[in-house]
Amino acid sequence: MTKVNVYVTLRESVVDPQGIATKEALKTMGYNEVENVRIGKLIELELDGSATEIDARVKEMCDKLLINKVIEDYRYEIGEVAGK
Amino acid sequence: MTKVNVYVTLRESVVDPQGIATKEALKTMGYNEVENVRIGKLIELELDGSATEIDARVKEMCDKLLINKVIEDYRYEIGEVAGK
Amino acid sequence: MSAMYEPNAQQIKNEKLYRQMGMTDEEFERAVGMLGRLPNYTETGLFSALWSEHCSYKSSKPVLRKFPTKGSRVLQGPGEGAGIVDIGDNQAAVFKMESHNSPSAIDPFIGAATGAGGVLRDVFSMGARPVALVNSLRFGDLSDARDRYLFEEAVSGIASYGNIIGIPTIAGEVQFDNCYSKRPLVNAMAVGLLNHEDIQKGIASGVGNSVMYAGAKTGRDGIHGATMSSAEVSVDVEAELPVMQAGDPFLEKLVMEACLELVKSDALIGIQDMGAAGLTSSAAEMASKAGYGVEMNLDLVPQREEGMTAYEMMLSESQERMLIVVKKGREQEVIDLFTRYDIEAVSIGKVTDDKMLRLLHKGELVAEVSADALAEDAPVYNKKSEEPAYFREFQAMEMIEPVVEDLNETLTALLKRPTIASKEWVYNQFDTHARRNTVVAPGSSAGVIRVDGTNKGLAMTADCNSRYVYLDPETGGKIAIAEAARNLVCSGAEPIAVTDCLNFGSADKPEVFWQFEKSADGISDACRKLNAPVISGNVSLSNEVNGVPIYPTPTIGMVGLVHDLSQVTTTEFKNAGDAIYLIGE
Amino acid sequence: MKFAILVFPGSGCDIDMYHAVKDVIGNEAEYVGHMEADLERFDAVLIPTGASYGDYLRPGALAQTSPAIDSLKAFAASGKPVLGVGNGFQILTEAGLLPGAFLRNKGLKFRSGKAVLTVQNIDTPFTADYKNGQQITLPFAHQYGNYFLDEGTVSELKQSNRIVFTYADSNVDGSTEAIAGVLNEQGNVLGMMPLPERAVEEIIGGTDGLPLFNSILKRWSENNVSNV
Ligand SMILES: Nc1ncnc2c1ncn2[C@@H]1O[C@H](COP(=O)(O)OP(=O)(O)O)[C@@H](O)[C@H]1O
Repeated sequence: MTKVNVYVTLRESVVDPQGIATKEALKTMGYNEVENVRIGKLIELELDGSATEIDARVKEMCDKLLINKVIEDYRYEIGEVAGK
Repeated sequence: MTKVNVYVTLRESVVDPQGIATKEALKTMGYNEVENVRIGKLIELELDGSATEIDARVKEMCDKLLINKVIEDYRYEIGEVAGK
Repeated sequence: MSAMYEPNAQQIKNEKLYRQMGMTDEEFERAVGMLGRLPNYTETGLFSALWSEHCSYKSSKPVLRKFPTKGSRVLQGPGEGAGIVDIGDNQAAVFKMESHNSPSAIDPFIGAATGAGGVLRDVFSMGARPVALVNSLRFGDLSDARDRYLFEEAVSGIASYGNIIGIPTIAGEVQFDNCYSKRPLVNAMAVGLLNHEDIQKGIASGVGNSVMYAGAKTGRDGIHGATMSSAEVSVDVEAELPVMQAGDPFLEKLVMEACLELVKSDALIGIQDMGAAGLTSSAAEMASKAGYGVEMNLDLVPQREEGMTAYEMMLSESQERMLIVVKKGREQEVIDLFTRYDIEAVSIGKVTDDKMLRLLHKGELVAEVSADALAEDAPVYNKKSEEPAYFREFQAMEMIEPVVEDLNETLTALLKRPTIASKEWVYNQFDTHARRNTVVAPGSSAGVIRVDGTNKGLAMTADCNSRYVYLDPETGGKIAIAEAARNLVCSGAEPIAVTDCLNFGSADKPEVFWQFEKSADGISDACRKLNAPVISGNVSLSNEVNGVPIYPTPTIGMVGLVHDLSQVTTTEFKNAGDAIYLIGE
Repeated sequence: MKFAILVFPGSGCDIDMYHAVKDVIGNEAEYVGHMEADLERFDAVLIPTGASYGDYLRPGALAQTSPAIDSLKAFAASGKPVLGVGNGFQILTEAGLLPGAFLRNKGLKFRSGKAVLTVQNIDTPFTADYKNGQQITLPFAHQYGNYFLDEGTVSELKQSNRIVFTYADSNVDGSTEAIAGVLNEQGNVLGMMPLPERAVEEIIGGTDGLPLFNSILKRWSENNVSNV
């Protein structure tokens, strides 16, 4: 079993309402050093397959379902083999 | 300016209906090798301060606002200095 | 994970381990007496959960008996998942109010969301399609950050569950007072509609019939939630966080649609939601009500986690699960029905004639307890009741009439109070018009929903002024009923029945118990006068913060029948030049 | 004329749409499940609101794995009218049948209420019964109603007159250019966040949604009369 972490972020040109609200909340709490907050997703996948297979398949899954390219960018990290 | 990535995941014992529904969808699309999907958050912070300051402050922000400890775990990564 | 260490029966007795599960020494002795032997760990868990206040109403039963529960319209009074009243034309309204106070104090979003989810299951398990949600919320002062957080998140939680499952919220109330600081009250009410022939009950009858499980898998969540609901939540909950599960409204929508199809099938014998004390309460209650027994093989229970013990499975409070009894031989039909909705359904046991709840796990008999002992024979306490000193003091005071110097200023000051101010911020977060029958949305005296395909409607409201109840519980109880009835009448409806959620401090305090009794007297009186019986409800005791009880808060949910939708009235002024009358004293 | 109401698991407000078309307007309508691949026998497809697949991952995203999506694409390509409202609009953008994507409301919270819209284009199969520039009031209910378009797409839509409705009173959820409804290039697929099917009876939400359904019917009978 391999673990893959997909990091999904909003594209730079997209305003992030949640990030803005979170930044404001942090400032209200006194964290004035915070300049910017953006909230994305972390999708953790556990799947079977060889390293090259996984690489190709995860890319496909992202393109076809996990990501909406109009607003999102992504990168992923193929992690260690989870012992089972 | 320092960039900090906070990775927020659901605690292991917490069910993730979103992840389950996404896994089912991936299977329908033919990605039968996917055993598990969990969806968490990626919070990107940009903030000022020295390395030790930042470490302490980010931990505080997580504990006080960014994380819901009843259901979530987190870890964070203090990244490179973003040039501005 | 390996099975956890479980003490044996002798250890449980000697080390008084039952106390950790919330049982008193006397209760333990009572259980031993009924069993004729020492209970093992699982059995002790079954007793402690079902004999908790939340499940057994052991301290509130004597008080609840005061309520009028009968009437010409009543088809089902208290005792089932929800009450049912006839509304003519072979149709009936089904409703119930539930508290989710303790979970909401720990995680307001999850607590409130699963509160709405649970009360919806109570309604559709009766065979009714839920048509509207109502809520009643109480929080501490908004100037406190934690209270503000509790308020915001509880509203989001209700919104999220109701909006995703697609049931409109059409009425509710919010009160702010520091007596609820960090100990919010989150009461949710659901109203459904059915045709008389579709009425279901939570019964397990007919020897050999199958006991089936449908819905979400069982995990280790909320174990002993029922006992927790019956205890005071300490404010510093973070120290030892219990595992809570977010609700899954999408799954519940599928379960609901499947169950509403199932109730049309003659294969169905009984159906009940697995609510507080999950599998234990549903199995024991269904068997006990029907006068039968139930035998279940826990190996067959769909499990989310590995290595779960019998104890954990029986006491789990995982959401979105139903227990169903179907005619022998018709199991596959039922499995197929659920499969069409992508829901897992499996046979896990059968109905027996020996009135026992018998549990098998990994080939061993792990529990064998009389279903009646669990569901019916919980101890009943007549708690001590005592008129509080504050009450005598207040009664002795002279009436004072406040002097208002500047009417404008006082009016503005009053309107600014969060309890009085507009609640738009709250109800704009609810999908108030889903499923196209909302005639009056929140913002008027009561919400009104059209009875599909007719010119009739159901009006509903939730009300309680807990300050009044505190000052004079009996009169305050009457006022709560009267206010609810006025809200319905002003909307063009005839009040027909009541559900309630009785939120109080610890019943062990004689002053609190007195408040509880007196307000029940007031409510009963007013209900009799209005011919509006109590058909369902819920009790939530031990609502205290640092030993200080909340104001007594018997929330009233009332439903009225609109005979003709053209008679529905709303509160806003309609035309310039219309005359304004003041009626009453 | 025969309407299909496309139902995905969790589409809770399919009944609103059905009721509007069948009971109020008195037309033929049928629910079509997400596993069904046959849409050809219908004259128009309506995708209701609700929360298909619980709005998990992204609203409208998980519906893409249903077999019905392929038939929906074929149906749209054939030129017959497709209307998606609320979650139905989100499903259409995720399917690539309409441009853009949805972000969480600027105020983050779910919002329901009534919005005043300006009808920007009456030269469509959905809006012929309105007047150009007419202001209409329709209910809405959404948490991801913040419609996002990149600049290039916005100007393309403007040039081809594909912005059908805009928010007239306020655009609090933050939609690009206050857009409330858009058309595809071919002109036969409309997506909108406000809910016309909840405004077809005076007693419920007003009647400003009626002309929309009547427009679809009218266009259909025109075509069918001239085609005979
Ligand atoms: N939590 C809530 N959920 C839904 N509607 C609410 C809620 N709180 C208040 N409302 C609605 O706001 C309106 C005003 O409520 P309230 O201030 O309690 O009115 P009143 O005391 O005059 O009956 C009512 O229509 C009520 O249904």
